[in-house]
Amino acid sequence: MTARTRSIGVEIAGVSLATPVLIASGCVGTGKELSGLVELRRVGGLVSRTVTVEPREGSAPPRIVESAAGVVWDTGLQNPGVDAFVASELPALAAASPVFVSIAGGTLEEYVRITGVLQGRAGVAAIEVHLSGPDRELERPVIGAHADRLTEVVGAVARMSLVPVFAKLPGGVDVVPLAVAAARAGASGLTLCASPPALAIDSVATRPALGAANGWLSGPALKPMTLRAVAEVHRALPRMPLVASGGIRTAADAVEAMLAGASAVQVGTATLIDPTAPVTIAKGIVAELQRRAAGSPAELVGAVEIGSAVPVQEEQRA
Amino acid sequence: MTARTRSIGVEIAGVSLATPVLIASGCVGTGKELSGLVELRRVGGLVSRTVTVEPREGSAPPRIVESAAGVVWDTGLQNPGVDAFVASELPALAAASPVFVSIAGGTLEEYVRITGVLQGRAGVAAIEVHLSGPDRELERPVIGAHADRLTEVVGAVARMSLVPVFAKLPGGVDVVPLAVAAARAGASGLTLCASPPALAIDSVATRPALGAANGWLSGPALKPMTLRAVAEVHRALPRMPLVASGGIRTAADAVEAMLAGASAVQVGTATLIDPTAPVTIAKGIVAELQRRAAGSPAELVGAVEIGSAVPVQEEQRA
Amino acid sequence: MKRVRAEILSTRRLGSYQSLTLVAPEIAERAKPGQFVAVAMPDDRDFLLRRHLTIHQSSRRGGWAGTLEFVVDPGAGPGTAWLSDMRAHGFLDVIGPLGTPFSYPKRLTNCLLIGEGRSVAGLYFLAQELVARGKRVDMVIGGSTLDAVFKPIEAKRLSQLVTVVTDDGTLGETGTVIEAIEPALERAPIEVVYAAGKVPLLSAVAEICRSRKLPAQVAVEERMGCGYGLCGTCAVPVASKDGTTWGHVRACVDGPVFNPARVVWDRWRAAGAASPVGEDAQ
Amino acid sequence: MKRVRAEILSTRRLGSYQSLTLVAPEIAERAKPGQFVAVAMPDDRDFLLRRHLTIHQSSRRGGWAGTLEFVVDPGAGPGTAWLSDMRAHGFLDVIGPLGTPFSYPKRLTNCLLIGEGRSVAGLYFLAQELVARGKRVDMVIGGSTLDAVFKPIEAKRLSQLVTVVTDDGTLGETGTVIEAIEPALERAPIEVVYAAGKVPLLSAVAEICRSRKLPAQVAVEERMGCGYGLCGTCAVPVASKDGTTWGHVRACVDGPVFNPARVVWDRWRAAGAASPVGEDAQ
Ligand SMILES: Cc1cc2nc3c(=O)[nH]c(=O)nc-3n(C[C@H](O)[C@H](O)[C@H](O)COP(=O)(O)OP(=O)(O)OC[C@H]3O[C@@H](n4cnc5c(N)ncnc54)[C@H](O)[C@@H]3O)c2cc1C
Ligand SMILES: Cc1cc2nc3c(=O)[nH]c(=O)nc-3n(C[C@H](O)[C@H](O)[C@H](O)COP(=O)(O)OP(=O)(O)OC[C@H]3O[C@@H](n4cnc5c(N)ncnc54)[C@H](O)[C@@H]3O)c2cc1C
Ligand SMILES: Cc1cc2nc3c(=O)[nH]c(=O)nc-3n(C[C@H](O)[C@H](O)[C@H](O)COP(=O)(O)O)c2cc1C
Ligand SMILES: Cc1cc2nc3c(=O)[nH]c(=O)nc-3n(C[C@H](O)[C@H](O)[C@H](O)COP(=O)(O)O)c2cc1C
Ligand code: FES
Ligand code: FES
Repeated sequence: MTARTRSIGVEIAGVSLATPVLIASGCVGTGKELSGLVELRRVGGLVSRTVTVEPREGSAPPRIVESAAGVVWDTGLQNPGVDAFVASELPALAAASPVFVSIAGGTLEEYVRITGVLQGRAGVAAIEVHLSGPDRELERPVIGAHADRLTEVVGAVARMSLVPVFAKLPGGVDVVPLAVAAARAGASGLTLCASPPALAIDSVATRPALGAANGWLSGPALKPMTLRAVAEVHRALPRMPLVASGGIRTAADAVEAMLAGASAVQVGTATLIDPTAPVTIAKGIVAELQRRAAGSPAELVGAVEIGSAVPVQEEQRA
Repeated sequence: MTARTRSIGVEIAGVSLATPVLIASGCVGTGKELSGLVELRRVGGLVSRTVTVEPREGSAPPRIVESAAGVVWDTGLQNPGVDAFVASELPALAAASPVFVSIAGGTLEEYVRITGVLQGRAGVAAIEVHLSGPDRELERPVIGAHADRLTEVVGAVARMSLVPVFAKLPGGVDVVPLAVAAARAGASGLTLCASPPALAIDSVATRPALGAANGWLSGPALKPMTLRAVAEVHRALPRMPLVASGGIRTAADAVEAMLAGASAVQVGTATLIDPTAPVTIAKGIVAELQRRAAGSPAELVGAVEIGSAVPVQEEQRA
Repeated sequence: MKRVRAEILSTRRLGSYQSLTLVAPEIAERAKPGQFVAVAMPDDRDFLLRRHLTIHQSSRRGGWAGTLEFVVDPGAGPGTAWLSDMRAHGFLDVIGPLGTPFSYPKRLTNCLLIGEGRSVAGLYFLAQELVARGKRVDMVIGGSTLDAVFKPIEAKRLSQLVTVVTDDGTLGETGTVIEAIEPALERAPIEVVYAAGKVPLLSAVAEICRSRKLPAQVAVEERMGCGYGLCGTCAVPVASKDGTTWGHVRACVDGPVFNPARVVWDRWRAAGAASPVGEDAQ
Repeated sequence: MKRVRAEILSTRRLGSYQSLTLVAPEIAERAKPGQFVAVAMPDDRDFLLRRHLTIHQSSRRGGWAGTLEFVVDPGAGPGTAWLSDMRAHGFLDVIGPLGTPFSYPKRLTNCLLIGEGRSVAGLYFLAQELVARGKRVDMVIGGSTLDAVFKPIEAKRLSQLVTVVTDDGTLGETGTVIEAIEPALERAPIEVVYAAGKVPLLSAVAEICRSRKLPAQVAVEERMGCGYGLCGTCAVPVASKDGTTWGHVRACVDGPVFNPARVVWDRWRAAGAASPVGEDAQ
């Protein structure tokens, strides 16, 4: 077709990635597993499992069940704690690919402490702030669902961090105010969106299907919501780098996310099903760029526009 | 098994339904179409298409495209206006089954005017308040996404209405505050939840796949989110009648929704695919009640419990 | 309208299309040209909606009595691919016949039938019924290439004058169906026009028939959520009788056959229906 | 671990199970007893995850060299139903071998292998390897009914003393596998115990072996998101070496074979793993 598309390397909020395809948090293992499964140099980056100040044993099994075109999961954010993570997982992950370290806390102080441990640490390309967990201080179920609290948490992490900070927004029917709050608080980029809260029921046993009872929804089922969130936020904040997460399985999905306004995508569930999916997707993006005679992935970003934020009466629209 | 399960009639917020299975708004036609497709006396109720004060031509086609285990749609709430609806559609619908009239407005006054037209009108068994549209007064994209505004709108409708009022909540990561607001404002029941905002992209044409650009997600993809919303709200408001909507396709889905806390379910997309689905589901609920030797659907409601509202540390949970 | 579990009697490849014949007497005995059926997809797929398929043949009499035939373009997407892979003796969940059929002219005699791609399939059923009523049928049919012209021999059998066009000249004349319409109208004293296809073709037919004051009927396609009037997703913009206002009507129950003079083509085309489906919709 | 597109050489019904033999030399030459493969589902389904299947046979040598066999319970759900419907010469996307295999005793000789339902399938591969290493193998196998006892003849062929039990007495003794363990331990000087099955069986094995101070290994099953260590969903609660603390480890890489003395069975069972899967899991 054309020789123009040489590389699909992207720079997002100052982080250089070999491709715009990252593997999502919770789907990258501990650093040892991926190398036997996928050509890591063709993966844009790895988002670590979410780490907390203290080690967490995580939730009771079962931790994953299927739903229509999705999975409902809860690991209870099992992780060895930030110190052990830095010592035993980060080096292997960082040797493979740029690492976005995902961090979570139940209090402002916990976010601050983790960021302190990561500050200036070799191998941390960026921080992704997980904001879907409970707020133990304000006793709210989702710490990042309120613009005020989001500003506090993201602001504190962004002020301390020496690397770019991505806020992984919890989603919802109107994600723009949260995106604006995160941007004002100093986020360098946004991941849109976290898995929404979900529940699977085992009706034969008359109990929740997961050991943790509650879970989160991931997988292809989410794509239309992801695209909408990306498009809305891109319209509101056209210069903010956006990473689409939720339902990206194929190169076509990734291209759609980029057309909606994402500079990069994360692939979670699809990586679990097919560890080579991130590489296949990256190759497919190259093919799509060639088809469009586009020089770089950036040319796709935001090429599809949606209407105005507050929809007008349909008579005007028609 | 047992002769105990005679009828699956339910009374919800004072409305008697032959079965706990309603057909969802936007999926019931204009009153003429259903009778040839399904045994209407075995359907619990019909939620009318959403009506507005003035007629709406609705959005440009295409109005529906598929996504993974879902559909993305936007009709722009095409409807003939409340007056024409009452004259030409309501009688045929009401002759078939109890009708929940779905109403929407872009201002408080519009909700009030529609409720006025419906007040005391024969054939209106209940009102379902659609709250997912834009707020033209406060210039917000989703009128029902803010507890204050929800209180105002639902309160106004509930004060005027002579029949039970159901608030169809827009959903989101934490639906409980909205549910509490609607309950305080006088809603007799809640429909959980409306279709979430979505976008489908035609990447070949490089434009939104729907004529309206933006759309809403419906179908099986939603079920885990629906179950979670129902369970959360049932825990917070155990006596509030809940109607599950979103992803109910089979009797097993309906039973799960009831176990989570719903007194009835709505079937939308599944009715479009198979107009007999609501009846098949009702029959399946009977079979399940017999299997459990349960006397009435009410015995299922809320039988599965989820954990506490603000999740505790996993050490305590494990 | 009936819902039946219909056995597939046979399935065969015809050029780039797949033609399925079903045993569905309840539907076949009611079906009229221009109507369609809605076929359910398997339960466990990640695509949900029924597929809507124009009735290509429906036999009330003779050796094929009680059968129904439709034609799919296997390359369109997952639904038509699945249908094309179905074997004889498999079963389909079918609802039909659906929609408002073509009506036959009472007094007028000379009919021109215009179609392109797989949309031609529905026109043969119409041609048969017209011929059975003593009408004269001419046809203009086309496709991107030889394989994409549906049953050209059948067209010859059923009609007087047939124009076949392909984009690449592999069959008939090189050109588009639109270009071939005016010459066909010149060749015979056409009184009524019927057409089936995509918006660009149908709007061109509308314009030609308007300027020549010819009565016409066109069978449209628009994406459908149901096919039986429940969801209002199959919107087609149609002008009021006096032309002063317009409104969206439902292709599935108010159509799919419309008077092209009433359809507000510019509005529809602007909405993005320009390339709804077909072998070259890509 | 390899990912291969493997042709199905043959598929056959065995009682209530379906056994599939694949051509997968890259996996077969590495596979060890206790390991499993992860098989991809078709792209267009509404269920997504790979299905994890214990390796029943893997042939490095002889006429079947390069083949791999696994056994599914077609009634378990959509994935196993799809696998059971696959025909010979179809292809599967398979990743394997996965997981930590059983280890063989160095000095001890007399082994008892315990299994129930389709989990018995994995034990024959183990029995073969033990016999090849000069060990003595006894077996206790069972199922709900005759059809649910997997290849009892094979058990007889591979082992010295075999106890077969069924819930309904249609084959062997009436009773449960758990009840048959103690008698089997009385009948022969067993030194090592291996087991595969569900949590209730395996926790009973753990308890018996603890009280008798017998070394044991059990192959567990827990719901898996991947099968290769990426997602941490396959959690099994395991005690630290000194028994003072515990943690969740991954069944897919740290297991599926565990020392039952280290698994915190009560915690696992409480979590809801009591009836994970199988012909009688409902
Ligand atoms: C009244 C009517 C009659 C039809 N008759 C036939 C027929 O005889 N043979 C045939 O092959 N197809 C026919 N179609 C179109 C057919 O329903 C779609 O081609 C089919 O749904 C495509 O499904 P798919 O899964 O193969 O591809 P999808 O991936 O679902 O769609 C492929 C392409 O088809 C378009 N499309 C999808 N659904 C429709 C639809 N309902 N109407 C128009 N375009 C659509 C999409 O824009 C897309 O470009 C008809 C449609 C209507 C409304
Ligand atoms: C290490 C391992 C080895 C296995 N070996 C075999 C085997 O040799 N043959 C076989 O038929 N099955 C085996 N399984 C279980 C198999 O993966 C599931 O039975 C299968 O996924 C069921 O899929 P389904 O679509 O048929 O049913 P689903 O509807 O997905 O599940 C049916 C039932 O199986 C249970 N289940 C689902 N997935 C798993 C899982 N990964 N582990 C345990 N239970 C599960 C569910 O709780 C449900 O009750 C194994 C599982 C693991 C983890
Ligand atoms: C098993 C599993 C574990 C996950 N763990 C985490 C996690 O620890 N932290 C996090 O932020 N997201 C986690 N996620 C969410 C993913 O990062 C991703 O945002 C989500 O799955 C949606 O993307 P997908 O549809 O590509 O899977 C997890 C997802 C899955 C399926
Ligand atoms: C084509 C279509 C049209 C709809 N129209 C309306 C509507 O007018 N008002 C409304 O409140 N909901 C409307 N809905 C949403 C449904 O009522 C229902 O809440 C939603 O589809 C989720 O349920 P389901 O998964 O059973 O379809 C519509 C849904 C579809 C698919
Ligand atoms: S397709 Fe549903 S009304 Fe026409
Ligand atoms: S199944 Fe994913 S880590 Fe074990």
